[in-house]
Amino acid sequence: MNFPTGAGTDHCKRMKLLPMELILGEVPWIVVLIILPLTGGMACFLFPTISKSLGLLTSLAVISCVWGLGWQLEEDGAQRYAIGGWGAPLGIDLYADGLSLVMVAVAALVGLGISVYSSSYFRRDKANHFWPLWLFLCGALNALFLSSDIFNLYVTLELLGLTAVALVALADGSEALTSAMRYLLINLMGSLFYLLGVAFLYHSFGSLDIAILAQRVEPSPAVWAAVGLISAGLLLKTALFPMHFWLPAAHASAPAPVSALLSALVVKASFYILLRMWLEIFPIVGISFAQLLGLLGSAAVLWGGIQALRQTRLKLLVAYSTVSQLGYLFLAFPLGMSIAWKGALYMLLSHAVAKAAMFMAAGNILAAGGHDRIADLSSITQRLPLTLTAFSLAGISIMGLPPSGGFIAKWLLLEASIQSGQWWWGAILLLGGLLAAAYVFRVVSHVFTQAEATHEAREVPARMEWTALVLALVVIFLGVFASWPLAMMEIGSPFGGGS
Amino acid sequence: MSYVYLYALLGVGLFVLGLNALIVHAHLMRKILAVNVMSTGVFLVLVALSSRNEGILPDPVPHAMVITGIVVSVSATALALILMLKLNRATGKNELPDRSRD
Amino acid sequence: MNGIVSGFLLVSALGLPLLLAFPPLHRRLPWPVHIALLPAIALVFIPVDLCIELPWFLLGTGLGLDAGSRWWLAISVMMWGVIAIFLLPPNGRNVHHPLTSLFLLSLTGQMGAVLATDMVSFFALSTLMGYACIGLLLADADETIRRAGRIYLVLLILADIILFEAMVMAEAISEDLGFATLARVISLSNSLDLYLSIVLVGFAFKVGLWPLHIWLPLAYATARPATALMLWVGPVATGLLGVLRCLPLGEVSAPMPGGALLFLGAVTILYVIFFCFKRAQRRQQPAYFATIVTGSFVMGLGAGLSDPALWSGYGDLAPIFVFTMGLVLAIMIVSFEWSMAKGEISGANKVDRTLLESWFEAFVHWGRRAGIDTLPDFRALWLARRDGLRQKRIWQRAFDAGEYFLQRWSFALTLFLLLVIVTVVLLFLDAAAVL
Amino acid sequence: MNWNTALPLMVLGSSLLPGLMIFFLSEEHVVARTSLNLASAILKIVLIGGMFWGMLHGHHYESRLALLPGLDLVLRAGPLSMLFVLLSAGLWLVTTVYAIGYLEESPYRSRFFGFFSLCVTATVGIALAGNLMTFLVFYELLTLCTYPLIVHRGTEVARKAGRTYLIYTIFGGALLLLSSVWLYTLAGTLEFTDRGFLSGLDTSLHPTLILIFALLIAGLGVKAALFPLHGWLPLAMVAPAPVSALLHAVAVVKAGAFGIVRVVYDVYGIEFATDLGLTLPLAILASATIIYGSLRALFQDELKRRLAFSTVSQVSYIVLGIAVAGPVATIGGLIHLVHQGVQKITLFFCAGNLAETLGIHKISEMNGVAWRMPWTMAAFTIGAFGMIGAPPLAGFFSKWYLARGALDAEQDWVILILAGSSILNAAYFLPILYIAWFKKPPDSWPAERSFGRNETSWALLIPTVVTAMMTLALGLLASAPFSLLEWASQIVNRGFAQ
Repeated sequence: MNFPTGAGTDHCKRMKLLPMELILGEVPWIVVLIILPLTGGMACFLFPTISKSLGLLTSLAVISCVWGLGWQLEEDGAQRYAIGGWGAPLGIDLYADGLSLVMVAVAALVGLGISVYSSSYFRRDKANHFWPLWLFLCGALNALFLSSDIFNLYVTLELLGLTAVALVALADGSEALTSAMRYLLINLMGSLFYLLGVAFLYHSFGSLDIAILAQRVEPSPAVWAAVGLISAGLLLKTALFPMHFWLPAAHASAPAPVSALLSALVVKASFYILLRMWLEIFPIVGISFAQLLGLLGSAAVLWGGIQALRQTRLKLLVAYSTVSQLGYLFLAFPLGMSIAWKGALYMLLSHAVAKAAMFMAAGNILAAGGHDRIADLSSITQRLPLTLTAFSLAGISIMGLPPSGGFIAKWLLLEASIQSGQWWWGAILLLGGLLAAAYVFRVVSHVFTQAEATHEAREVPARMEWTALVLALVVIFLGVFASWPLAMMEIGSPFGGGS
Repeated sequence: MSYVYLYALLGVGLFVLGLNALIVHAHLMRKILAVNVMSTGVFLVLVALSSRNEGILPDPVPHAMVITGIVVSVSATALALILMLKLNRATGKNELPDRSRD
Repeated sequence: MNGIVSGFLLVSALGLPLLLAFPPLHRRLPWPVHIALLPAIALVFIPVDLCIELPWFLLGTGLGLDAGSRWWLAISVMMWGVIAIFLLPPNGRNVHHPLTSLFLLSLTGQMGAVLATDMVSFFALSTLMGYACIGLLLADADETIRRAGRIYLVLLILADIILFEAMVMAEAISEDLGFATLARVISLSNSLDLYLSIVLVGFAFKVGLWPLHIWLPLAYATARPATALMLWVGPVATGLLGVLRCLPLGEVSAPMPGGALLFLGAVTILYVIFFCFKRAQRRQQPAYFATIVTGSFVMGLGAGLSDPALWSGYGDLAPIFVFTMGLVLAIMIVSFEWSMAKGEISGANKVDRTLLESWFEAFVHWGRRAGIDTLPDFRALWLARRDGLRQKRIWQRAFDAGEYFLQRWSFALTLFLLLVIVTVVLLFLDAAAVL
Repeated sequence: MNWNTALPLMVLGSSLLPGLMIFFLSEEHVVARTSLNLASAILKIVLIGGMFWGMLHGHHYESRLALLPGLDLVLRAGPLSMLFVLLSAGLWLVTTVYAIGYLEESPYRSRFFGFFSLCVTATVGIALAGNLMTFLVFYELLTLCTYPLIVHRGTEVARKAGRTYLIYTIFGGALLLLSSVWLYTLAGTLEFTDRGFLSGLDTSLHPTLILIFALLIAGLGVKAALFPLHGWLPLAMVAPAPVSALLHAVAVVKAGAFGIVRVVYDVYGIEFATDLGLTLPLAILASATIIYGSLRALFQDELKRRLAFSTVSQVSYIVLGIAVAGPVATIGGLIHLVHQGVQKITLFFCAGNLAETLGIHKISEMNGVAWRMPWTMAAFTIGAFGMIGAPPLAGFFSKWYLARGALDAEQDWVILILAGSSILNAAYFLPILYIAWFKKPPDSWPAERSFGRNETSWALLIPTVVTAMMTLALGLLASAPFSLLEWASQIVNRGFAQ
């Protein structure tokens, strides 16, 4: 995919449209992106014997659909699609701009990785459950990122939550079931808060469409209550400190691809809704709330980092690292400038890819050694050089060191914090980086310790190792070829003006 | 007009009651029921607020929303019950243990 | 005499000894030192002034030979030739001994110092000579001489550093360190006095003038006459040559430094006569005679510095004076060495540490004991303390407890509700502020 | 893409790609690995030679990659970059040969050489970086690539050293990031320019600029081992000898020092920095480091630790030369960048030879070792005298220009620092020479390995002798055409307005 920065360059392209490009331009990729994984999920459910190939095929197809959507957006700018021809306010609209495109793209990319990884990870019986659930989740994600209707967002959020819970419960054992149960209750509660807020908003302005709401919205007590409820519900689902309590257990006890999925994509979905609302509907909100979010974000960065350092198990460490990294996303709210949003979005993007790679690496280690106690990693890690390379490369991004997506994100956020004169957010950013370095190297240093092999290591399929590595490499490339994703975000200028 | 808000307030009250139960009670069945009560509260709010302008027919959209919500809530409850049963089978308890300190 | 031959001769006067200093090359030669001296001997007997430019060498330099330096070259050739006969084993069979190499290196330095036409190359080559001489002293079996070598090493380092400053100053003043123009430019500068004092102090360290002479008696105490003479013709005579080159003699009248030099020279002579000759064994006499020569030369310099007219009168005689004295010394050595060819060299005797040495050792000792690395070791020290560890544990416990509470269902959800309330309140407050 | 944009990338790629390929070679493929290593090292030198030739003929080499709006990754060949590139590429070749001999038959060689190549890639990137952002990218990359080399042995001590190294360098990197972003928001560019790009800023920003300068120096000073930030360097000595050599001579400490040169010259501009009153504190800091490092070196018995503290002291000469803020002193600083590298790499090679051949790690074990290993110790002697600054070796000229520059800039106190440091240098190097040459050798060495008639393996000896010869040549041929000195003078002329 190549997204030139200038919008005026496409004019001449239009003059010599090939049939192929005509098709690309005409197909409603937005709808296909939602229907395809759902259909795929149904098919997997109906034909469990070929579910693996169906799943992989669907993931590939989704990626090519994203490419098609990207092409369309690049040609025509932001897209609005009325389902069944019924436009807003009565019908449901789908909307895609740069922000959605980036989210869909990262979901497709990480999704493909997860599909490839899972195709070797799950045994037959689990796979039969996994594939339909995963494809439904994929569809829910796409629907969520492409909806422009706040009630539709609720539905997709619920679908996402339920499939995610079911996926967590795939790992047997009381620990996984407990955390799945807790995760489910939290999910439901968060969604209900959100829904209550939606009810208030609808009552006040009589529309569910984000664009229409954005025009009509004006300050009133009902709106404040709605903003409070919606934000709280979404923050709970995004696991912002101090509401992260459900996350480490759920992410750590799930099967490896599911952990990757949860950390990389699912928590980002609720963040996306919050971001979307903040940009479109909440501009009326005052600065104190933004400062509160920044404050909680900083607390998350530090607390998550320290807790990650305190962990004795690898998967918990990675899960707490997610808590810490999610905090970065909220530093953009008090800054509120275009580059800050871009920085946060870039952080989201690179964290998604990096964290998926990290959880996969952790899964490989667990699969090879039968445990993930950090203190005893030395003997396992030396037999999995690819996995550890993946972990380290992803760690570079988590630490925010160049060249990686995390570095670019940090640079943008830091620039915004200095430009706006709120340097303390920048300080948090740097401190978080130091903490991240501390916990990443706590693991990586084991690679170099010479240890006797204490017990038999099980074979890890090469596909699982390579998937983690490829995702980790992607995040490194995100640090070198940053101009493409950044240009992608610009489509439809979701963050307002250029600066 | 006023009774509309009465219903809405009632809905909010249900929501808060459910929330309280969700927080306070340890037994999973009660928690699941609490979530159901909460959702009922929200639906009540939605339906109550659907008549926004006096004299005119109520807005149909919230009703559609409530129906969708009920479907979601039913499936969520089903999932929760299954999970509870599995948990019971695995641990023998119907409660969520707070994570013990390592 | 064309340029190529003269250039070849000049370069090989330095290059041949340097090349032969390489052990595999001289190991099988019968008389390596004397072979190395051949180009220099040829230069002594060619009665023309020679000069070549070597702009790529060091900071851009040249080698040259004029009437004055011919005398110095002559005495160097003579002395080194004589010393080599007595000091070195006949054909350097001894593989594990650096004597010949060090000897040839000193020789290189000496030749270079004599032929150098600017300050930097003079400095570089005389330093080479100095360190090589110290190597010769240190390689000696006798502990006293080795001690002398170590002391001289310290003095030489100090001297070099001081002369380094003098040189930097001279370049800052004149932009050109060629001896040809240096004296004139320096004499016109207003920091002349500073320059003179630095140069004089520096060379005083090198040549062993009175208060800085300590190493000489030590070395002379047990050394063979040949070694002692080597010390004279090496470091001391080269030092004198350096003074001669670096001072603007005949250009300025500087009574103060000149007087100081006169005084120091006189003291050195008196010191030798009254304190050394009295106790000296016969075989040490050439060495002390050499020191007297130094003293008188320094007196001459002092006189020349205070009165330029005087210097222009006898300045040209200085090299001849040194040459004559050198000749006398050479004869003395030959006779002494021959007369005591069967004499015994006193064995190594245990000597007390000098003050400087013990200070240095104490310093290093205490430095080692006190040596705490700034950050890492402080940290290690900190952590090693039990208190520090406990402190750390308290923090860890606080974090663990915090996370434990946050993970409790009721606590976490209460916090959550609090957040909702805070959010709504904040929104109200903001709105109120706007209104 | 034509040659002028491709060449800097190729220079970078000539060690990056082989480095990545080496990771995938199994341990047994010694021949393939060795030839890949040597071929890439030689190829790099050839490419750099080509670039140098092109520059002399008026070509400009620059590659750009758009990274952020308004900020590119830039690789550009300028005189200053070429100085550092040539140093790193040249010494890399030598060190590779050495490392091949040193690590013979030890485990994890593929990993080692892979990171070794990446490390040089990062160094070359630092050298060629055309703006502060690119510099930062490679600077951090260097941190990441050197960590595996430091902990290569995998012992507890090594891990601790690695951890300390990371604590210091990651912290430094964070400061550098902060200050780069800050500068970018103020100036809107980070492109290195002759005489800096900040002098046009409003005077009200000057206090901020001073603060940023302090942050930058703190960030770079960690790697350059400036006084209170040097703690990691002596600990990093647990690494294998070639790594120490590379770390001290080319890669890490030099990256820091080079960064300081860049900041003072191409970010602030020397005149502007002097106007802001920044150079004097920097000079004082450098002087303190020089004296402190030498003093600490005096107290070490472990050979490599003594050399490490010597590095702490010597690298600050570079900083001092810059901070004295005169053209001549700057020449001194720049040539010391190379001189120190060549000399210190010789010394570390020697230390490695002693450790590998005889198992000697401490100075007190070195009695008479020169007669067992004459070539090694001859090289050591040359390196040590160079460090002391004895003429006609390379180190003398560094000190010469520093002293001259100090006089020119009317900062006479610097001469006292130089004199003091020379005395201390002599005090910690000459006893080693004395012990090695003039003391009686013991009956047996701690752990002797036999190499037949040779004193040690050829792969260890040849690089050592070659770098010792370079030390000699850099001194003797200081004024030859195309010499380092001429080059440095050219660089300096661009940095000063007059």
